[in-house]
Amino acid sequence: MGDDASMRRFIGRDLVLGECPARACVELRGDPDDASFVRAVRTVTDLPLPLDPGRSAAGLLASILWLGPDRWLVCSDTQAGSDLAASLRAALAAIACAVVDVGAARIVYAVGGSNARAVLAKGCSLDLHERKFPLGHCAQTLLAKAPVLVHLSGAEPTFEIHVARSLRDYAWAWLRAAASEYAAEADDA
Amino acid sequence: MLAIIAAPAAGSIDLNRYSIFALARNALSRHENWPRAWRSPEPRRSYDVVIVGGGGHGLATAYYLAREHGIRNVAVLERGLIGLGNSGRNTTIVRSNYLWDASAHLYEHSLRLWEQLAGTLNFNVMFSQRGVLNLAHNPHDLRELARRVNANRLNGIDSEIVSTAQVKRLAPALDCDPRARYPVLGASLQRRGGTARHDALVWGYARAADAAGVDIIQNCEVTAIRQKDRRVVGVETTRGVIDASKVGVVVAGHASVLAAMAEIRLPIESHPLQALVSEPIKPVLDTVVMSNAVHVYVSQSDKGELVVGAGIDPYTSYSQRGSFPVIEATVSALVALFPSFGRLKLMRQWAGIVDVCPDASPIISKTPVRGLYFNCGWGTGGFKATPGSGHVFAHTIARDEPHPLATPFALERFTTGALVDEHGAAAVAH
Amino acid sequence: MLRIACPWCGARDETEFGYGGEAHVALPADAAQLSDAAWAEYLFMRSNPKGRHRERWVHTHGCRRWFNVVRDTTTERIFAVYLAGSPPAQLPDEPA
Amino acid sequence: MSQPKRTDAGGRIDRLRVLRFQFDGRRYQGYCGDTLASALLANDVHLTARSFKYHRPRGILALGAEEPNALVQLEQGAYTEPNVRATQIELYDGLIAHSQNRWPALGFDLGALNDTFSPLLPAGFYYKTFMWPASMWLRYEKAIRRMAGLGRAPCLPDPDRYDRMHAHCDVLVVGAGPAGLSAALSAARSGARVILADEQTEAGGQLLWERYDIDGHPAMAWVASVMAELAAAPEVRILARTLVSGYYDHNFVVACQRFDSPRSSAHAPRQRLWKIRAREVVLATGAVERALVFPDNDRPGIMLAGAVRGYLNRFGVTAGSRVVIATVGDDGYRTALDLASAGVAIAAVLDLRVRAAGFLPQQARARGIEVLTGQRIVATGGRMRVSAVRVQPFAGGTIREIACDLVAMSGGWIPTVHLFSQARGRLRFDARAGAFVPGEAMQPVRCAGSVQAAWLLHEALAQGFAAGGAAAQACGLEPARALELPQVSEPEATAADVALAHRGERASRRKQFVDFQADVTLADVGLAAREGYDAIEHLKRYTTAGMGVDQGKMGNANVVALLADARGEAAGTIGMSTFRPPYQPVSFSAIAGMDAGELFDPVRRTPMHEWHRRHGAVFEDAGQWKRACYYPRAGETLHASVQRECLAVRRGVGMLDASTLGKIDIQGPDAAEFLERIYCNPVRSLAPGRCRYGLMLKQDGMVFDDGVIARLAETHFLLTTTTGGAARVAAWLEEWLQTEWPMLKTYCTPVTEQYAQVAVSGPHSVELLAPLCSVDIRAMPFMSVRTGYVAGIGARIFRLSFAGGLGYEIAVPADRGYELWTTLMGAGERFDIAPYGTEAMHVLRAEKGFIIVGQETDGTVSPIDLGLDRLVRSDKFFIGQRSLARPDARRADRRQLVGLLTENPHEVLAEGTQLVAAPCTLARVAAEPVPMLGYVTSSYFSPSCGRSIALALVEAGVARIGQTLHAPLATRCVKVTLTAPRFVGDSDEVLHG
Ligand SMILES: Cc1cc2nc3c(=O)[nH]c(=O)nc-3n(C[C@H](O)[C@H](O)[C@H](O)COP(=O)(O)OP(=O)(O)OC[C@H]3O[C@@H](n4cnc5c(N)ncnc54)[C@H](O)[C@@H]3O)c2cc1C
Ligand SMILES: NC(=O)c1ccc[n+]([C@@H]2O[C@H](COP(=O)([O-])OP(=O)(O)OC[C@H]3O[C@@H](n4cnc5c(N)ncnc54)[C@H](O)[C@@H]3O)[C@@H](O)[C@H]2O)c1
Ligand SMILES: Cc1cc2nc3c(=O)[nH]c(=O)nc-3n(C[C@H](O)[C@H](O)[C@H](O)COP(=O)(O)O)c2cc1C
Ligand SMILES: [Zn+2]
Repeated sequence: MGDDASMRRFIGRDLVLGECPARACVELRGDPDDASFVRAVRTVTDLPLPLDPGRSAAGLLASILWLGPDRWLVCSDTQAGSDLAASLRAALAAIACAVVDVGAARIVYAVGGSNARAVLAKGCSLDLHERKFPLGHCAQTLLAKAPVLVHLSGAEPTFEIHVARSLRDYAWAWLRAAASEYAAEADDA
Repeated sequence: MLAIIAAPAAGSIDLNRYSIFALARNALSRHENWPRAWRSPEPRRSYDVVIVGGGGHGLATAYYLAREHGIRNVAVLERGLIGLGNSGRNTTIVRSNYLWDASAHLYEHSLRLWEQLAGTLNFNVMFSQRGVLNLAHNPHDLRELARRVNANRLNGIDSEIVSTAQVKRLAPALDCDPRARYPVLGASLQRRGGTARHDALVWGYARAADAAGVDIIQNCEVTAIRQKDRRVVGVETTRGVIDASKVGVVVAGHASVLAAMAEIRLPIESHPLQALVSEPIKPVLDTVVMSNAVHVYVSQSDKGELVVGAGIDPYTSYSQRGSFPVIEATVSALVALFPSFGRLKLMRQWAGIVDVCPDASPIISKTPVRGLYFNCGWGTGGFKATPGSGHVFAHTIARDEPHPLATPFALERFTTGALVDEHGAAAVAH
Repeated sequence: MLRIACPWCGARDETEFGYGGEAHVALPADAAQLSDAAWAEYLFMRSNPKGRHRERWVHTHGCRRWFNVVRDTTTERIFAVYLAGSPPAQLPDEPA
Repeated sequence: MSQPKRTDAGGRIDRLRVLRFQFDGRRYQGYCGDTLASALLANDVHLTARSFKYHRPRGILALGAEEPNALVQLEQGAYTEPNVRATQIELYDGLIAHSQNRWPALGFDLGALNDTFSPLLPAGFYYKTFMWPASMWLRYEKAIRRMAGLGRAPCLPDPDRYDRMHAHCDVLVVGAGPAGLSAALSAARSGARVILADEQTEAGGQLLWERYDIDGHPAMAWVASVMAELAAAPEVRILARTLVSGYYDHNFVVACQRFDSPRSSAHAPRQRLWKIRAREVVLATGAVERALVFPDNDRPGIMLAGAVRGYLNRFGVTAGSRVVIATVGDDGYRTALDLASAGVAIAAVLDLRVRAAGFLPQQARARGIEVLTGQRIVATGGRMRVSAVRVQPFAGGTIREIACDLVAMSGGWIPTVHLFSQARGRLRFDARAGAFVPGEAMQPVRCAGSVQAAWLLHEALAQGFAAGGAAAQACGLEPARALELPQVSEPEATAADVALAHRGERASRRKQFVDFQADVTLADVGLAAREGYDAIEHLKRYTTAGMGVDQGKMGNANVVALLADARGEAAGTIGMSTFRPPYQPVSFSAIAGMDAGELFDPVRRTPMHEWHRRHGAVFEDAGQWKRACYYPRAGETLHASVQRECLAVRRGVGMLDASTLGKIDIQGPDAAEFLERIYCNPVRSLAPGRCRYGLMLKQDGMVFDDGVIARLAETHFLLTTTTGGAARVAAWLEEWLQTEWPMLKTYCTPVTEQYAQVAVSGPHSVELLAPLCSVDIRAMPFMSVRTGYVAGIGARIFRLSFAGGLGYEIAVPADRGYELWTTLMGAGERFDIAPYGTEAMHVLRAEKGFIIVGQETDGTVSPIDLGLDRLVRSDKFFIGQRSLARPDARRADRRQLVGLLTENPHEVLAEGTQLVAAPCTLARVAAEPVPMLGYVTSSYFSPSCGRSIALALVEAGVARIGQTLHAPLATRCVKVTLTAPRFVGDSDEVLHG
């Protein structure tokens, strides 16, 4: 983005908020009962298509998040969005499905640390308890007034919040306000 | 016309008339001798007209039937207590600045009746013409307000556009900072609009209708509508069968339930509409402020509470309760418009069941069943219409033909497509 | 605030959903042939019952799927949730 | 000296931490742990308020939430808060409070004249007077309003921070008294996720001030051990200072937590609203004491007996030095005994019952306290403070006057069933308790303790343990093993005869208050009943009983009982008025939480927003979007800027940020068939690579949205929608696809956010773009689309223009939008390129007669009305088709889109101006309605035409083209001529004017 290209970051008590680098994301639509579809996705991503709500699959090349019964988000840190889309499209050419590049449509904020759940609970009605929202889980919901995709991932479990690019400022302002309670004492409020 | 009909029933003229003198006289007897405001009669076997629903509209209909059409053998049948439906739970905004001619004429008719109503009924309905502001927050709002104000003026309705500075003067607590998230770019103002005391409207009509001979029968739920060859012959109630060759149904949120009893289907959905009051405070707001874009409307009652109205809940319900997110949205909107109200407190919240029509306009109509009339669909905005609605509905029933002002609001419009789409005016409930 | 069990995502707050009115009001196959009255019936007339209501909801802020719900409009109790396109859910205590 | 009424020892206060505070300008001291009320009482201050209607002097009556009198204005300036109960304000150093509803002073209040005139002011007096003359009501009302209300609203925005927090649990326990604590404990020991909420600063409930032993130790030791265990349990959350205010459907419970004094720290919120979804709820909300109804029962110094005991035991405050206790049960004797132990003189215990033979009365007598039975209070004395009571046997006989400075009244207890009732639970009248108690529950909720009229401590503990365990079990958890009920020693006490609470002296002419908050008296209840307002809900509204700040917590029970008496019916048959949230008032700011200020509603910005801002754009709100409206150069007005921007487009080249347009990607073998049904115009015939303008109708045949349909490939489309319609249209498509046509294999994906879109318009657009594009854009036919690169960025290039004339729209991934924009601006310098905003765009499209949905349409306009019937195909099915065949849609006199030219070319009509047949003005409100023929939807000064132009919807407008109509303005009328709705032709030639 031309405006505020600097990555946003905030560190508080047991809390880290940050903006993630852009990543390739493709929205994939298709019929999960169609074995050829599932197989084709696997050949490109080396991952099984998660078929259960809220589940995701992560691998070296990509990760796949369940979005709906016929809808997934395929993300990759290692490929460009258009390449990812192109390889999926090529593999799925003969199958009735849709591959749509949506990488530029979203901003991903990461919320980590032991206060992460408390910060998110200020605007998110999901039960984020670790038994109810375990590592690898993902869900679409609302964070305050922003539609978001929440995904708990990483070696040091971090909530990734995907939000529409146009709401980048809103979501950040909201996260900062929600986090201000955990500001390190010397920090501004 | 209306002044003449103010006289209460013969025989009781002086003793029962309310006035400061009556208060003083009764003070001497420690107020032991005030009569009942309305009788509590046993239902008779038959009436000329049965009105189903003891809300403001039903009682007003009965009153005008008796006073203007000489039909006094009338019963108002109320399922529970009179005035505890929407008439008893609305935010009391009265105005007539509607967009389309048909609505403008109907609501203006009503507003003119309001202006005389305390005298007509000999009951202080506390009609307070303190002005109603509709705020504009963006160019689109401004355009729509201008269109409506111009139309109002040509329809003989007082209405004007006021600037942000004028708005600030009328409602100093409003945040008029141009940097506000929803800046106030101006407003429309109807000075003759305002608020009234909702209970007083119901009790005033009840007392006056009773004095004119109408039987008000509470705790009497209509459970069936009797008909013969598609002609109404009476109703069944929890207090027995009552015969009548004309039945007027005015049950707001329950319209579909009554319609089903007569095998009629209506284009109505019943939704919760919520409202809330703050704790009472000294005067801070002297007009009514409404905003479509942020979805809130507020006035201050004479007792001091801020009376705040919300948008309708999205789903249908008959339970007079709404959902909390609507309260959150409404209260956030209130605080956004009036940041200094933040430390005031919510004292009570409640909901009514509003009868919503696809075009946000009422139904005042004959039905496929002869002698059966429906008056419903007032949705979020029928309190203000109570006198006018009762007046034209009484005419429709008495003459078995729609009052000219009611003609556009017949059920046929859903077949022909000639809707009276007031969504613009009613995008926010009121 | 309602808690609605999306058939896919599970129980979520009402705020994530959109309400779609009465269920099983199907688009008439032969709209062009219908009388104005029959068309009005389809377009506008609703049963709006006091009691059990079969209605449509969509998980707007979740999986975006439409589905049907049986809810009591006097208590807000939800009796059943079933997929869009399936026939009206029959409850055990209801006459078929 | 300071704190004259403080005992030497005892209470849960920290005597080492002295706090200074002010009330009505006077300075006082209290201790940490005090409430404002306890600190005032410690300073022997009873008079704290004036009553709502009669402005009678009022003192502190109660201990907590039920306090009806002692409402104060806390703090000043932006921090001020009206109507706060002194009994619930935790004292802090520097606290400032003022009394309310008095002028000029609490001690001397002119409003008290109302009390003098009160014979004229019975319940509902205002309905009977002020009717004449009608025009005077506004004046009367003004005076009435000034008298009414209590405290004052702040004049400044609330400076504090608030937030809301969602929480989920297995078992929510409300109330941390003995019942709630044992419930939380047993649930926690089963492994449940528990939330325990109590509005008080400390757990313990009544144990904070009652003198019980549990397991042989003072009860608070048990409380401390339970709290320690709960605090250590990983799945338990303890919320102190948290008022549970609302119980909604599906076990959704709202609670408000207070963090500290009104001046909160910079970081922490002042209050937090908890939104709790509980699988099971246990209500252990306790009970509040009932007042007695007797003449002048509202004088300062007349208090609830439990409260008097509470102030003594919890705060070390003796509220009086010579006390009369009036009671209808044994509980009052507890107060007598505790006070006596603290060395306070007990003038007498007045027991309204005929017999008082229980353990506690015996103890009192044994201590030499005089006990009078079968007597009631017939009068009280004292103005600002009670000085004496007169008592008389019920049977009649001599009246005796007893001097005192404190009356402690004990009328039995009222279970706090509010939340249970809010949860739709049915209430049941418990004749033994003389009160309503929880009956059948309608949600997963259980009750325990005195909320169920279980008055004994061991019952409260047992019920709590049982309820907590059962709740955990209902969540599928194993019941905790080895739960042992603690042992309690408590004296037996006979239940109160609550019917006596309101059966005092009926004949007195003095006021006997039943609802202190709303100033409702026994006489008011009688009057309402006589006048026919004799159902509880009517009586409530007629007298306002229960409608005050306390919502009748204390008063309603007596109101109901008195009404039953008046109707000659048994108590309990009358019912209760509806309990509604909140249980206690909650601040609006807490409910709004963080949704305030700039976060009230999200602002959406395009990828190029920063550029616009830096280049001086003035923005306008379009839904949540900020759109650049125009780009004034130094000194330029809106008008000048827009004219310049328009000319740049017509003569050179201009650039518009069109990123906010909705965009939806449609793919699948049936995509064409699907869109064929969605749009009223044909879609299937569109060739790949081509675009078409499309209109969508609602089912009622009225225009819903419009945009461009681009066919990218045989089975791949891209639609644009209006900015405001993006989400609506996407939802609309999904709805049809999923619910009506699931057999159509089509996938819709909203991609509005994925693409930044730039409209490059004007004759030089091609020269500007061609060198930057990887495809030959000159070869692109009008309304076509190609994929390629623009300035090295992967892009879709559309040849189309909403401004009319030559133009292209370039869409690139949003993260490259800024780069594209700046590159094009740079390349455009050669052509004197100008950025243009939405305002210029509106002028340009109006010149060409293009509509804007939402401006030319309002949900009542059909495509035929817009003159777009040529688009509508009759040989296929599409949504809205059938409705266009209804009689009203076919009427010849429908309003139709036309152009307007004013007589004076410099006259720009305001949008929204109405049109009429004969000249008139708006100056005076017309006596007779003037028929309106239509109105102006769009109106601008067109630089291309060199004159004003307008679009309008006019009755049978097409047939009237060429005719003249009139546009009434405030003081004059403008003549307009109807034209076709198009002012500039295909090759930019001016068509009319
Ligand atoms: C929160 C809220 C705010 C509102 N704000 C405004 C406002 O500011 N301005 C405005 O103009 N309007 C407002 N309205 C709308 C207005 O309240 C209603 O349109 C109007 O009061 C309807 O009056 P009514 O007499 O038709 O209905 P009601 O007062 O609801 O009366 C209908 C009666 O019918 C009875 N009934 C139902 N079924 C039966 C049966 N089977 N047998 C016998 N009796 C039956 C009911 O018990 C009820 O008493 C608001 C509504 C609500 C809920
Ligand atoms: N002698 C009598 O006649 C008599 C009468 C009543 C109670 N009692 C005694 O009182 C005790 C009753 O114990 P209990 O646990 O039932 O009640 P309790 O009064 O001890 O505790 C109730 C707790 O609930 C809290 N609470 C109430 N509503 C709340 C809300 N909406 N939000 C948050 N907190 C709320 C209160 O602050 C209080 O701390 C027993 O010891 C009993 O013996 C005796
Ligand atoms: C205009 C208006 C003002 C109100 N003011 C108060 C008030 O001051 N105090 C109060 O407790 N309730 C007030 N209410 C709410 C009523 O108590 C009641 O909640 C409402 O009429 C709905 O009835 P219900 O709660 O019994 O269902 C008011 C209602 C209306 C319509
Ligand atoms: Zn879902």
